[in-house]
Amino acid sequence: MKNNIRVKRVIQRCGCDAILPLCLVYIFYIILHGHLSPGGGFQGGVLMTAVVILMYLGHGYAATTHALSFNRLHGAEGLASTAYVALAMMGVAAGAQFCENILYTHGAIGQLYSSGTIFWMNVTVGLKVITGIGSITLLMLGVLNGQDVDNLK
Amino acid sequence: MSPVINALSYQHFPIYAIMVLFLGAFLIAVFGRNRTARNVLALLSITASLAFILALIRPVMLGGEIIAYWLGGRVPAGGYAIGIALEVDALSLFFALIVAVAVFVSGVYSIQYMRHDDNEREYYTLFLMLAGGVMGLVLSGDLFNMFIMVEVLTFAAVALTAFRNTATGALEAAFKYLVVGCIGSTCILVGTAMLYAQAHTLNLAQLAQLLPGNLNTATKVAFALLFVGFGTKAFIVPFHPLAADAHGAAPASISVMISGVLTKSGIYGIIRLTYFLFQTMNLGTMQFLLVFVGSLSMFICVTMALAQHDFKRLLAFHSISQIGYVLTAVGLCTALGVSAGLYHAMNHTLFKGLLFLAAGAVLHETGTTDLGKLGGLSKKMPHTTVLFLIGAFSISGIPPFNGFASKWMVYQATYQKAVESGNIGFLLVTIIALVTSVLTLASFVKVSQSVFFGQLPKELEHVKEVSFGMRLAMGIFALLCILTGLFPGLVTSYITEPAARAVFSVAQYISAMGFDASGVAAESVVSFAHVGVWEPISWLLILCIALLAITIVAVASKYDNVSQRSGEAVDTKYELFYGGEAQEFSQVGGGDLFWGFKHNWRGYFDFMYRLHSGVVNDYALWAVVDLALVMLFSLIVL
Amino acid sequence: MILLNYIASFFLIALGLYTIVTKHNLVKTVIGLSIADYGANLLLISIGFNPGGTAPIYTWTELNPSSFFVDPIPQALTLTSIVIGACVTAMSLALVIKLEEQYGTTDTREIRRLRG
Amino acid sequence: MTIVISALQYLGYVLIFPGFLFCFLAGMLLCGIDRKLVAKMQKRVGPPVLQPFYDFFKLCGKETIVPASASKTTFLMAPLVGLAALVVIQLFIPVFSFSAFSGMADVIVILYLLLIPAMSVILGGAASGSPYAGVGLSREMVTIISCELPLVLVLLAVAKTVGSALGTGLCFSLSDIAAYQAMHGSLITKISMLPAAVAMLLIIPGETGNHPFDAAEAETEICEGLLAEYSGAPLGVYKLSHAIKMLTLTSLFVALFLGGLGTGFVALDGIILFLLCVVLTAVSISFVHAITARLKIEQIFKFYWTLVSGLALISLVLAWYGL
Repeated sequence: MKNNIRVKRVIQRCGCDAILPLCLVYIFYIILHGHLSPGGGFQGGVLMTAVVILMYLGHGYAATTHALSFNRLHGAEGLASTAYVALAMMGVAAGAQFCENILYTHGAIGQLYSSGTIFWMNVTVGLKVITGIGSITLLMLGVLNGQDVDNLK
Repeated sequence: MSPVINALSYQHFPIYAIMVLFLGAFLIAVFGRNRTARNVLALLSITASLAFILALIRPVMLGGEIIAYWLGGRVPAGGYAIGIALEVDALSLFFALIVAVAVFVSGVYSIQYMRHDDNEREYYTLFLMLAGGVMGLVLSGDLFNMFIMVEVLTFAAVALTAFRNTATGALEAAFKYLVVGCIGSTCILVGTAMLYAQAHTLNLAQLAQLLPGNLNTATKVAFALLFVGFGTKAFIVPFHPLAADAHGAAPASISVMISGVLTKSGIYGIIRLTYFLFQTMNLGTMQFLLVFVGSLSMFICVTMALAQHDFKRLLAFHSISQIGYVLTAVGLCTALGVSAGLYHAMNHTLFKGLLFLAAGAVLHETGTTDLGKLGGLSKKMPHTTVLFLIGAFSISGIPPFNGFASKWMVYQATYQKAVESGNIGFLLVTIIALVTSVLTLASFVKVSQSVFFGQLPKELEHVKEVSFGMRLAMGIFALLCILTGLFPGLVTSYITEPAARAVFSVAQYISAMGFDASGVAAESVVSFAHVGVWEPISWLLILCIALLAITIVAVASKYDNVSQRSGEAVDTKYELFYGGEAQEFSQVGGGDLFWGFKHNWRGYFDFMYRLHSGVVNDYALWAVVDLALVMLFSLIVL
Repeated sequence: MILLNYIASFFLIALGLYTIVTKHNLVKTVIGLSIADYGANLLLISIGFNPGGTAPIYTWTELNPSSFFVDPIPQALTLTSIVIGACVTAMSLALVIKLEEQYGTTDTREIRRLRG
Repeated sequence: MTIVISALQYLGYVLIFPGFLFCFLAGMLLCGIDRKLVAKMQKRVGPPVLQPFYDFFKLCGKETIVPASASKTTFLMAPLVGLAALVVIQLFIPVFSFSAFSGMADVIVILYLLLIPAMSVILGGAASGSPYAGVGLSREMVTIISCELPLVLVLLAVAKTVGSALGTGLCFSLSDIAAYQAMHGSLITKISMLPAAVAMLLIIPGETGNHPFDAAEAETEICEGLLAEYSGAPLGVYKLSHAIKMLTLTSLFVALFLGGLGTGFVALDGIILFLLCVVLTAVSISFVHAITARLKIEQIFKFYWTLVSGLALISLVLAWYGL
């Protein structure tokens, strides 16, 4: 569909800029409270889609790819997965089983940092999903913009 | 116990074997930009995985121990499994061994083979994810974990099939595979959910304790769903067209993984499902199902292979044909049958891997796998030719290669079963198996004539032998093909018989996880007695003596009084005989080499050609129909 | 009430399979896959449902002897399955885009270079 | 010391009887007798019985020409491997109660070992690069496929018959089959085995590639097909292999159906075996050769998979129900 009417994007942009920080805070809230309330790494992470799309709507494709480098996201995703495996291996290193919760000494039930390894695992999963979903969304936006996605950097 | 000693205890090795593969994948995603780092990481992780699996042979295969490993130390509470478990018995380890070896060789091959592709980082990430997925599947003791791993490996396999997405049909094959593979995965998921609803556990051992004897409609439907789900992973009929598409389009190293490793995961799932979860293999009808599907795969795929014009596609059909042997033998529910089936599964990975790698080498050097365009490569690629011939002889069951050793056991097992049960149907299976074998030989004669022998087309004059790394990978497979063929006694007694014994000791499997196995019949007496005799070493010795004698006589009588054209000297006696006509390029080969055979079966071949229409809807329809039939079967029979 | 869930889930699965089998458009095939997947998810979540159960989270305030949980395992499984479903959709859509580029059509009846 | 003696003994088995020397002499004689018989049946004089020997030694003295387009190693090694494999098969087939190495392989193995000589011809021909060889290869392979099904059925029928008589259910071992026949008389006396024996007689010319099933070599159309480019000693070796194959298949027939006629003296048994082979050759190869014209390849396939397989199947079903 050809758009004949020129729109001033300032309203869109202001709206996005207003919501974007809230969205990001919400993501981190959900990830960090994964062990306390419904939610967790994945549920928080998928909200990244919304963030990427908001950025795209407000600032356009070029600005989005400038802010979120595809390669950096890719690298961070690998790091997050590696960190997850490392956390799981800590169980073995401490003389117990793989994935064993060995940091479970701090905090009382209901506190933010109260679940030991699980907290950190949530964080790594969150990071992994943020980056993963983020790069998928970026790719799709790239396709939408007729970019050569095969060589996206 | 100090943490270090704990960390080195072999109890942890299964999870290590899985995790090093995934870790390698993740690290390559981070550091894989550099070629050296990438290759080192990939090689390290596959070698480590292989080493961990090999280290497990002693306690598990030879010691008969069953490793029960609860992730996070969540041992069962109140008689219910609450954690995720790995459970490694000899059967799991057997398949893990196959996987580890195939992954290792395929990885070694990839380094040279994929050198000219871009996006190598993604390739290795996906490759290791695929390997990790299969490894996780076979070592897992948890049904839902198996589903996850099935998804991981399907995903990686689909992505890798489409990896060379500019090649003809790669995307198409990937899409078809994705659609039908996802139908299969959904089947597994729904089946798992229904079993959970009935038994409130996902642990395989506990399911094996609870399910038999408590079958109701829901669990029967779940059986059908799981069977079809794992069937799609093993590509048994009616899912064989997908295998053909996927193998043909994927890079050769991935074809090795798909045919040697992915199909095994499906077979593993079916064994776990029928022998362990439902323990219905003692039913004659259940044996009928497996043997029927196996024989059908065996025969349909070998005839389809005879009609193919593409090297890799032909190999793909053969792959499923051999899987048919495995399924048939496993479905017999005799110790010899299971042992033979597992032996053949192992051999299948070896020789099929070798053949796919040889096809990859041809593709790498010539840029095509079309049988009609190749020819005469034996002069240009002598090593590849020899390696290919070893693979071809193995798969067609020429003594003393490994295919013969296992096929021979399959025949013994089927015929023995026929005699024991008095059922003439099993006799038919023996005959089908023997005929399939010679048809396999025929199609490999076709390949060797069309690709390696005959005349060299002009376009292929520049072809060179492949690099050492690729030949090394093929050499490993070839060596294993010969060794496992020459020492069938060692292989059966140390590898396949412990695994086959594990198949028949469900009670130990359950109690090793800490559940009550009193309701399950204890291990029955298992006998691996053969009827026939076959001593490959003695045979080879005699053959060598005879060959030596003949050669001595031949040399003495000037057999080597050979004249071949040297240099540019022109003498018409060295030209081929053309009945007096002018010499011109005339290669006899290609897809229709055996028209004398096909002519008699033209109705059948036409029908099959129309059936394999290539439309994804048709394949999906086959899946749905298969699901409906198996569901009907299980509702009536179980 | 829960029976309706079961019926609906199997209806969704059947609908998804029907879509895959009968529709000749690649995108519709992908939609069919998703529908079947949603059906499976609905089935999973219904299995874990306990009428009157609370959320399976262990905190001081809400816990009293008479309260009981819904089964948390199917919820975890559903979550996993949703993730996988999302990945399948993303992957298959990517393939559809590429197929459309290469073949110039999204009709499955014309995308059949590999056959026989 | 005993090891050395037994090693020498086994070496003697391999090289002299029933190995190489026996194969060479008996096979060539068989071939000569066959040619003479065919000639007599066609009212020709025919070559002398020793003609194959003359041919062989003459070929050995000739120059071996390797075509420029051939793969030399495969081209030259294939005949030797095929010959060695044939000699080994002959070792595995018991001579009545005497069996040199029969304890090492059973009938299924024999079935597969028979593929090796065929493979050697096929690969050797393919390696020459000749289009005639390509056509010959296609026909040879189809002939092998054709013979395989009836041969399988025959072997299974014998295995079942002997097995149910011995009480083990099935018996694949050739020495057990020989022992059973030594005790209970030849299998051919059983009615259920008659169709199988007839089928086996029809299989022999197909397996050896004799007239009328010699579409693969058809001299008049495709110039001996696979052997088109062979000359000199390798060609001689192939001719020898062909002769030995006749001996092997006929003695396999003897082992399967005519066991129990032996006397217990190895030398005498060898002569009896040879005489039986001559009779069988006369019946199944020479006679059929003399009265038929060459079949087309699809006709060969049809003939074996319908008529011959049908005969063998009747036998198998009869054996299955214990008749």
